[in-house]
Amino acid sequence: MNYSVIVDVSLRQGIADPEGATIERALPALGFYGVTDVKAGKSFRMMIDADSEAEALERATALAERLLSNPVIEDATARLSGVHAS
Amino acid sequence: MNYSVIVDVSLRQGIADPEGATIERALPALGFYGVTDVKAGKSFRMMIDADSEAEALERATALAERLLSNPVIEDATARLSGVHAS
Amino acid sequence: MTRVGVVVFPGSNCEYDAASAMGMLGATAELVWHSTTDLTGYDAIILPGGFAHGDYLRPGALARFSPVMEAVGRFANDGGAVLGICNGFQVLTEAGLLPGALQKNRGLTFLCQPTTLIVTSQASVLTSQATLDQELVIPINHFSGAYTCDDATYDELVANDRIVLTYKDNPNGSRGDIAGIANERGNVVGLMPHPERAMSTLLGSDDGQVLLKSFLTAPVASLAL
Amino acid sequence: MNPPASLHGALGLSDDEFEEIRVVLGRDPNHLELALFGVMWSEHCSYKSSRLHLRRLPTTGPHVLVGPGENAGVIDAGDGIAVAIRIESHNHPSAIEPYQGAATGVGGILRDIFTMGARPLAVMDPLFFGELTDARQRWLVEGVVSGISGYGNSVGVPTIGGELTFDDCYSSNPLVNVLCVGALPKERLVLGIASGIGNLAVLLGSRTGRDGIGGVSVLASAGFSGDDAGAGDDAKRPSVQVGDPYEEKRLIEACLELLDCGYVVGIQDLGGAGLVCATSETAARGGVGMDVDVTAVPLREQGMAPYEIMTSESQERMLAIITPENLDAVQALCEKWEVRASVVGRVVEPVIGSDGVARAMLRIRDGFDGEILANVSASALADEAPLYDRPRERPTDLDAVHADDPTFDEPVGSPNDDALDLLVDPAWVYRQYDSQLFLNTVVGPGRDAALLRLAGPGLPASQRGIALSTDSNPRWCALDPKLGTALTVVEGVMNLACVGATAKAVVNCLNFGNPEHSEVMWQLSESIDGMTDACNDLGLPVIGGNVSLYNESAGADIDPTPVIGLLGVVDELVAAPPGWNWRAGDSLVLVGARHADGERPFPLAGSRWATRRGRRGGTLGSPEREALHATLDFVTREVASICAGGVSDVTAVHDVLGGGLVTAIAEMAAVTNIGAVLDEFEAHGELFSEFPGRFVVATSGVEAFARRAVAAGVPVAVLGTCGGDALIIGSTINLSVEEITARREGALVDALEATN
Ligand SMILES: Nc1ncnc2c1ncn2[C@@H]1O[C@H](COP(=O)(O)OP(=O)(O)O)[C@@H](O)[C@H]1O
Ligand SMILES: [Mg+2]
Repeated sequence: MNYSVIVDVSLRQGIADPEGATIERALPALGFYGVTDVKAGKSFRMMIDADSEAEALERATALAERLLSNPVIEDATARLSGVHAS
Repeated sequence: MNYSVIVDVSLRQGIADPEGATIERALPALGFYGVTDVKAGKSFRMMIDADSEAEALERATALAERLLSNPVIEDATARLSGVHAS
Repeated sequence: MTRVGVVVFPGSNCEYDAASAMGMLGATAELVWHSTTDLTGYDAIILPGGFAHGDYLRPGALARFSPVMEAVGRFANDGGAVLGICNGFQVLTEAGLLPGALQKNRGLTFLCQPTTLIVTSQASVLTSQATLDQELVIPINHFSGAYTCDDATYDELVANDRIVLTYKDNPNGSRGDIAGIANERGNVVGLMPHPERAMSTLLGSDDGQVLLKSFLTAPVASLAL
Repeated sequence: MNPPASLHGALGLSDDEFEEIRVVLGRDPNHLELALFGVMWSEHCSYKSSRLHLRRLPTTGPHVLVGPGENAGVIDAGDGIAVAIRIESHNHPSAIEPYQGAATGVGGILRDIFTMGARPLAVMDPLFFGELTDARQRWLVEGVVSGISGYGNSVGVPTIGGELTFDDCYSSNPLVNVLCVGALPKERLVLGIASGIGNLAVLLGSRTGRDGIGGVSVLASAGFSGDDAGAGDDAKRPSVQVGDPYEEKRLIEACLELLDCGYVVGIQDLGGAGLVCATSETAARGGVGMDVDVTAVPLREQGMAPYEIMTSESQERMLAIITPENLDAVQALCEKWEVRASVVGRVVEPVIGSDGVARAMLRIRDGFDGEILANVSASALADEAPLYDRPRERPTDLDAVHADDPTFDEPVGSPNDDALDLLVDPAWVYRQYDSQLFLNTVVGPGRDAALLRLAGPGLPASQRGIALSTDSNPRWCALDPKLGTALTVVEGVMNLACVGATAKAVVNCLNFGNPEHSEVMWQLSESIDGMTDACNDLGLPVIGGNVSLYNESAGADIDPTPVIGLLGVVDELVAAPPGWNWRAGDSLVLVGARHADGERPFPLAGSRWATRRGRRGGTLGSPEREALHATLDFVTREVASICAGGVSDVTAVHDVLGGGLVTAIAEMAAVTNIGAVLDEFEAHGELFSEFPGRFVVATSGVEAFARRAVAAGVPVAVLGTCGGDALIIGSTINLSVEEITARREGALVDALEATN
């Protein structure tokens, strides 16, 4: 089976996020109000060939932590994407 | 009401994704097999102060299309994140 | 004497270099802060290299909303000569003053190195005095310099002679080896390489002079358009 | 390490230090005060193990405007221009998060420079990693290099050189040093001094978060557990700092404009130990007290405790001392640059103690007129950390190591292969750096020394140039830290000579192991003596430096790694120096004493050639003094005359150092893409011997050149003739230029692209 998986990578709590903060500062000037706590993150979509959802997720999680993020500053979570499932 | 929103930005179909391709190439060496179609994207989390889910989503979508993505190469979608709702 | 406005966004860093290159060629350059809304009195405008607004989000994505950009748009519509160098090119595409977009380099690393450019069109304020097929050694200095656009746009650029400079040896994966393009009228030009860094053999090359000299004679030329 | 029993122990303070604090205060410290002492008396901030020894360095000279002790050293470069220079290490943060560790290292060194009123004009980055056969090392290299690239390019300061060394002793403790040079109109020089009772301390830049809380003592002053994912590292993780080059860029422009406007009486960067360091140092230097209102510090996170606010290492912050009258103007200017500016402190009278002595006190308060949370002598924090004369002991096995000299090894294997093995082109690294911004870079990375026009926004016009070089020879220093360090200073001066620059000042970054190991303290002391000898002999002042200790993994100390930064001046720079590109038909000449001093003509101990074959013993060779001085002066003069626009028969110049004579010539052949035919060398050892004092010069007029050399008392030997498409040395070396170029350019890239 081929599972479509999305890995979200975001900065850990308390770690400074200059990009998010800069975007947030710019919003009012662009006419966007009432938007706060902007955080910039990365996401990776991929197809994983596995026998079960559980296995697909498990391998995605391992990949997320070993390659797609640095646990020192980032949290990574993997989720199955119903939308793109094949 | 304060809604927690996530905007996902991904490269449009047919636009080269060297980042995704590079990751995909590196995987077998790291012992990850059966992973294909790796695509690198961005995600932005934010709190939006709005009167309704619908309004929050509508404003997030406007933000996603006008600022957070470049329509020449990227698609953007906004979603409410149950998880982080406040 | 030609008066050139060099737009400074917070995070720009090539403004002094662009200004000194203009000075070398006998023009007066003035730094124009990004909050400016009126560009009357300038004969030409340069958007210099650097990292406007830190390049956060995407290069040029936040800069395009700076107040000065509306004025730059009007200046361009009136036929004024506008040159976007590197980050300035990225700003011009984000602002829609030039088509396409600039993506991360093919190799996913920043590249600072000399490149050989080929003049592929004289129909622009940057290349009017260069000769067709002339080779120019000019450095690049960017992370996101891979020019990208859809087929329709590319065909249109080719058909209307709007690709003004190409790389002899494509360093970053740009579509069609594109290093610089112009708008329909040829008065707005963007390029990733840095002609202002190629003004003197003491620093390695003076091949940038022919381009910036063309640009300085442009005010006259563009009125003729 | 078993967990410390006491709070002061947990804060990195020994029992004796705790007692010392009680004596200083005349009472028990409260927790906040203890935390302040904990960070200020850490090795990283107080130099408590090294300061006694650093005092031996020569630091003065007629052109020295500011010596060690300030944020950066400053010399008078002429034409009304002062040049500021500083080098720092960011080793341990880079081991944990290579991108941010390196990025924040760049940010920190820039602040040291513009704190002096200087505009940062160039950065250099000496880097040391384990062998690239290890995947983690490749991850570290890519992370560190992209961190320097990402921050340095964005903040708008060119990176014009550095070093790149691979050795297993760095495998879990990479070294990331960063040097920055800046320039300012001489009269604008400012110091980090608080003065003027009633003046205000304004915090500029980023909001304060829990970045690097205790980072100084935890990250910089603690050794590492061998395995990189060890629990020890986990504990350190939350204190990783993220750099924001965009904030720093605005901060640079805002601060330089504040100084231009004369709004600032003193200014100090916030680095290690954050606000407590900046406030106590400025107060101590000025002999005035300082009241700090913790509630006035803009925060990024809620619920931060006063000790967190005072010791946070959040990046991109400065502390400016201004007069109250200028506050509005300062705030308006900062608004333009979108830089946050908040009054967090007040300069106050020193307090007369019961003993009748006036003390400059740092008082941390809850609101300017609120409760006093901490009340300690500023100089006690900043200057009065206990100094240690830690036990020093020459390693017992050193004699055995010295006895095992590779110099007389029977040459096995093919010299051609050995020569190719030593070639590495660092271009993959420096191509990722903007090395040209400001239109000053006459010689960029990839040659012997970098050479810049001495020009920049706001500087008086000048035809001068400044040259920079960073050098290190851990293998030499492992064999003999004293001579190894001395010869490394000589290497730097040689690098400068190649671009026609006269050396003016030295900065150094002393990367060593655990100072609690007596051998390491011996190495450190010897290294400082060696630097002192060389600087005295060459008439060079040491105007700044940095000491990084506890560079070890699983108890194994790194090789002693003093990094020497050289700053030189070219009086008239209107033409580029010759560089490495010779022309077909030129004669190749070896300039300088052909043989090392003493009975071994071509010593190989500590050479890259010997090290590659695992032969790490022996004793170093060095040049004969008179010949060395004559050679340095001669080469400098020859090249300087070319820089000044003179005509010359000299077409190429390169120093003979790492990898030896064959490496120097192969590098020149590679960049020129023209070969050369040389007579047989005197001995196999001459191919690879690295003793300093020799240059390879290509000349189109060998007789004239030789006459000038002899007249200057400089030995010369004609080696051969340039031309052809191969490098041929007698019957020993025969390599096509094509092969040399391919191996040299491929070495680093191929190693990085390995996939094991
Ligand atoms: N990490 C680096 N960053 C920038 N430039 C570097 C780096 N490492 C080496 N270089 C440049 O490459 C050239 C060769 O470096 P190196 O091998 O250390 O030379 P040498 O042995 O002569 O000191 C020098 O010009 C140096 O500045
Ligand atoms: Mg060097």
